[in-house]
Amino acid sequence: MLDALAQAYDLIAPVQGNNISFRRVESGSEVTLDYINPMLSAKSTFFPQTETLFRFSRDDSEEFGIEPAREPGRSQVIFGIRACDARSLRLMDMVFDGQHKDSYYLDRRKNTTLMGLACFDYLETCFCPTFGIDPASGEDVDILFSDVGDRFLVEAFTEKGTALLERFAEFFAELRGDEEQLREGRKAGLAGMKRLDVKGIADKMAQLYEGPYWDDIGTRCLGCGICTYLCPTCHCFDIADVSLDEGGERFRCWDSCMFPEFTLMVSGENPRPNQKARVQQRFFHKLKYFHDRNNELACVGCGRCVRHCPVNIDIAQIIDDVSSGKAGNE
Amino acid sequence: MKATSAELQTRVKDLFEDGTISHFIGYETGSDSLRVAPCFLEGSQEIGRLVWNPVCANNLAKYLLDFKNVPGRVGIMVKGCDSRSVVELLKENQIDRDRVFIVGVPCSGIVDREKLLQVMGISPTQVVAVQDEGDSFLVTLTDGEQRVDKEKVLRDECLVCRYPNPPVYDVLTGETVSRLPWVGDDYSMVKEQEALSLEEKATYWNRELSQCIRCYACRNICPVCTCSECIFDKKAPRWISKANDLSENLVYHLIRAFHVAGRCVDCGECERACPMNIPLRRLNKKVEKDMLELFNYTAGIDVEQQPPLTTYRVDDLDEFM
Amino acid sequence: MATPRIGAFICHCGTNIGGIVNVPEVVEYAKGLPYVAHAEANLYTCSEEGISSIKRAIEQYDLNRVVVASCTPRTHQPLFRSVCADAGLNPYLFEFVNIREHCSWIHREHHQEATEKAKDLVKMGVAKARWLEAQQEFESDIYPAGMVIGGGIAGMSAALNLANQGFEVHLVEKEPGLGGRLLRLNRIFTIDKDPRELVENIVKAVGNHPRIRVHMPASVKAVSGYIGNFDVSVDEDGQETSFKVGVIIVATGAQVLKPELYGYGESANVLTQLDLEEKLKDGELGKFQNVVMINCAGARIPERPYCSRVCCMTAIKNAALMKEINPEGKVYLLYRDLMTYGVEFEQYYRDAKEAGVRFIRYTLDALPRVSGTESVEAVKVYDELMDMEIELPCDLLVLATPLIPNDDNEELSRMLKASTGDGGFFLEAHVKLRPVEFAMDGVYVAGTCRWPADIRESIAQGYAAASEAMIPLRQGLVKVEAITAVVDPRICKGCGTCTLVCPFEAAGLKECEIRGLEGKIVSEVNAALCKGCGLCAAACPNGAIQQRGFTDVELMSMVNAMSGKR
Amino acid sequence: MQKTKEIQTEFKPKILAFCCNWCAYAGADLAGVSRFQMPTDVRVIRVMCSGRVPPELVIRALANGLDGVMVLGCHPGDCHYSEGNYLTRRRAHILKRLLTYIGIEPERFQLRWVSASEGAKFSAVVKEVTDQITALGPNRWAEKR
Repeated sequence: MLDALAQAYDLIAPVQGNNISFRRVESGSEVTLDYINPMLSAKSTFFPQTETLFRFSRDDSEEFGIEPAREPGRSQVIFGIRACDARSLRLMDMVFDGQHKDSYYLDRRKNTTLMGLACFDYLETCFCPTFGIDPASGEDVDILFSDVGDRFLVEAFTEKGTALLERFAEFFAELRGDEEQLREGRKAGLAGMKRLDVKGIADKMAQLYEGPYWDDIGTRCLGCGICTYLCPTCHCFDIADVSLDEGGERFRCWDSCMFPEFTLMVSGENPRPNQKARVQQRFFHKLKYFHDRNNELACVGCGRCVRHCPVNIDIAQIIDDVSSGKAGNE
Repeated sequence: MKATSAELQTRVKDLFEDGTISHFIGYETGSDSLRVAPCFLEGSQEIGRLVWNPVCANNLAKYLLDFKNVPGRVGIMVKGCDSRSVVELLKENQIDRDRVFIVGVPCSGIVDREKLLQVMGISPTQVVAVQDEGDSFLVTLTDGEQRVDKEKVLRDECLVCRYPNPPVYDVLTGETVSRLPWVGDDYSMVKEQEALSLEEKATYWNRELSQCIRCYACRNICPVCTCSECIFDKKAPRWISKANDLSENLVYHLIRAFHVAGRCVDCGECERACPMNIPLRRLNKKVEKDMLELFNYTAGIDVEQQPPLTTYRVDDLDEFM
Repeated sequence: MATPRIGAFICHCGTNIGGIVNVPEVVEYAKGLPYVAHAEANLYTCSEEGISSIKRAIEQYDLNRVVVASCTPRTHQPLFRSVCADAGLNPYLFEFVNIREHCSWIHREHHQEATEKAKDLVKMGVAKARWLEAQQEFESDIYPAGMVIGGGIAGMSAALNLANQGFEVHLVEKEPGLGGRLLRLNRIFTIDKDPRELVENIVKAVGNHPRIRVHMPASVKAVSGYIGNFDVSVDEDGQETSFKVGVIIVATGAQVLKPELYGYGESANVLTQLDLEEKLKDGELGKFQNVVMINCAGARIPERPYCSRVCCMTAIKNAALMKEINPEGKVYLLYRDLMTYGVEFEQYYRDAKEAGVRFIRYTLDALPRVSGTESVEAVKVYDELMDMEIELPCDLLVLATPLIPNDDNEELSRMLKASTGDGGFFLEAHVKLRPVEFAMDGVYVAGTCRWPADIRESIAQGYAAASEAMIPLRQGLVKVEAITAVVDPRICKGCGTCTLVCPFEAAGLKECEIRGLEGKIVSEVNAALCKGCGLCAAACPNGAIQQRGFTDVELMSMVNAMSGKR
Repeated sequence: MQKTKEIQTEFKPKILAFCCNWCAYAGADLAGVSRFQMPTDVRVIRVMCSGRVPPELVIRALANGLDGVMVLGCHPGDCHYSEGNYLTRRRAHILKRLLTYIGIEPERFQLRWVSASEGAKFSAVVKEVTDQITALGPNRWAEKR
């Protein structure tokens, strides 16, 4: 089926490289299913790390000719996306589909069908239930595949999904009826998954703006971009030009609030002068500012930042400290 | 007898109490038993947080820069490799020897988290503790104990570590370690790379470096990357485009490798930090090897030794006619 | 920084450039380049007309950068810089592009390609010019005194010359007396005079000179500072004295090689030419029936490849003398090649032949061989002309051995940052253009410490060095081209790399005094010591130290321009 | 395909040469004065000493797509600043090996000694290096985007 998909669409699926991450594949054979969650989220499918916005040309009279650099929106399918990453897209929509419409992101979003893969197992760093995500559910996808042992239970949740299933009907067999309970059975594997208390955390954060809690974290943080670049909900970008004699292009690329230059001004002034200020900003954005604006927390509990932070800064731990009030008492 | 957390705690407690140090940089248990987090103490009250065990991977040396201006002396615990990066920091006047108090811990190898989980086929949550038992680790699990050969689960750089004992320290906790039994040819990896054809080399690095997401973790965690403003962050001149493509990634990694040339002590932190598992040591070790072969220089041994690229010999090799 | 308004002046240089490069095309191209406010062609940009045209354009188009594309900065940069200055533009806002030596002259058959290359070069020059900054030249006073190291003939000549021009001179001689090696000689060649006549007058003149202070026996212990302001301390007969000078002349001389050849040092009848002269001078030498002299003993061989220049004449002089002492005796002079350049030298050689000295040529692949029990009794040599080995009876063997550098040259070289060349002789800044100066400003060289020289040359070099040294002393003030290094203390991390690579100890770590950075340890450059090589700028890990006129931005903008990036 | 074909037929490399003011640049001037004819593919940037050229800039130049970078300095022992070219030589050893190690043809970066009196050698070096790099073809680094 994946082969057929790869024919009809741009198929993006988990591939084993140095680590497992979502990539464009030509055939099903490239795809691996041996993962709990890929290293890189599917975010870059919609919001590439580097994306040309438009190209410009220059003739001797220094006149600019501008041409948009939008590749024809061929429809694509993401296979194997997990519930957390799927949810993260909903959060990203709030940014790119807010009062400013980002056509680059939205076109891809429109042209993409999400084929989810239900989780029946989890990593020690997973805590998506914290945000009301059911890892085995298809809430935020068009189609959900659930591995119920000897077969997949495949469900469509949107018209897009239904349409696609119909188009590839040949690959699917009738239900035998026991799939539901098989799935329920497998869900047992999810028992004991971390579920943190985030009730009213935004307000609790507000109390923590000042205070020593962030000091150690700030010192510990190296200011690298791992957390932000791996985070499926981080969406900051920078815009720059490539200028050549004959013309050039304007591109945007991921940026990170962990980097000093992120807020560096031409004057040399930097409103977030130290790593503490930057680290604090990141958690306030996720657990307060984003919530203030969108009434959602900008985290889906995928645990990537926890797993890969080289100095073990652990957002789950922080949420816990904040909720339990531990953070305040320091 | 290997140093234990308990020993370390008493030692550091004394240092606080006899007023030797005002701060201490060490490790505390992290999110699970296979992780530690850097921990900063300002007194002996929370001494209990300190741990020393075979998962203490982080090179803490760089944190000394954050404590440059605190009143009093800063204590820090260093393994062999960490201590070597302290030597480099001293060489470049980044820290003041009299303002730091170095607690050396001889180290006979650090656990590679992923290797251990792989080899034992377990999840981190099952691990209670890891103990150093000479050539093997004793892993205490929620359901019993298991022994595992170090050679199978050590971090790569530990497998070729020639400096298990800190070259500089004020006190040593635990007995010095004699030559590590498993240490083989430091440069086998490099030689194998050198043996490839130019085409193969290009293919190899293009594949690896095209995966770089330029999170700069390798730079930021590097104990010898001490520039207050890195050239990659400069606006004028722009040494590197913010656009992430193979071409720019090559520039980044080449310049990075060159900047740590003769300074890298192979603590392996860059590789540990890299989320994309790019074999950065393969680059660093190449430069290290050339420095040794061309200029007979090894970094991080002797504070008095002049960095190889700041000096010369009239009779240096000359292949440029 | 005001928005750059660059003027580009493309020179035809008659047909030198215009005959190959399509200059009008280059001008048109230049007009399209970023920040170029004006571009024009000149028949000769360096002519009166071209120069006034530049001045006019600066005025008319309100230019704040000037790029001239013509010949080489090595000859014309000073001119165009002063043109800018005259027009009220800081001379360092000028950039030179070489489209003659580096383009039209070397691509005569390829007009189109040469034109394209000229465009590239102009584009690169313009790209750099956009970043140029106004610079102030560093000026420092000159302390009106000099030190001469070495009281030999060269040193004394230099000292007298300086003193007679009215400057205080400290003359440092390591022996207890002045005069140097000259006093050990018997006679001076070609004029056949006793050197003492010559030397004693000079020594007297030096000794009695009110402005010359002689330190001896003394040796220089330490030198710090830079041109115009050297602080010197010398150990004078066990005590330390220190003084200040503005210039330093090195005239420490050389020594004669004592070879381990032809039984020298083993048999009593083997001498060097210098030994011979001393014996002759002291009249300790009897008559000899058979004297053999061997030239190039230990010279012009792989480990000592140079010609010592004075030995041939010395040998001829002494050969003739031996013949004179004992006309019946035989004198053989074995040589490889004879250095008897010039009129009177050649005549001197002929006279010796007339007098009956036998000259026999030998070659490096068939060196003479000595034989004998206690002393050397015979010398075997292969005679090219007779194509056979002949044996010469010998009761005195004299070796002409080369002058070799003094053992303390290296130490002195470190102290003065004055380079030494192959074999340890001192090395001047430029073999032709600056023959008696070191690259290190304010330090000069004369006499045999530089290279084997005879008395006449040594005296001439002494005078030359003195008059070179006089230039800054007279000006009373020295200017340093503003291409020196400068540190940005904001981003300097005080790692000291620059201090390690600087050959002139111009960079040093200091506590910063700038507001906001007080107490931060950063590098600081002493512009007077900085020679503007830029080593520090290349070695600095994060560009905290930059070389004026060759900054990272300027160099990279040229590289980018060449790559078609803007 | 079309592209590569046209490259094979009419590839003219772009080669950058950093020349030290005292030796190599003077040597280049002399070559000009002596009218030694040479390929047109080299562009010279004047620096005061070969030791001023940061390896970073060589890397940048190659990444920009220049087909070759030369650093030309005084012969060892002749440095106007007495030590500069010795430091350059050490850096060059490391850089050249590093570039080769990641698969970049070593010929693309060259350090050569040219004295002020070696106009003939300058043109010989220009010819030689131009030939070598023309033979290599275009610098593929530029295409890695």
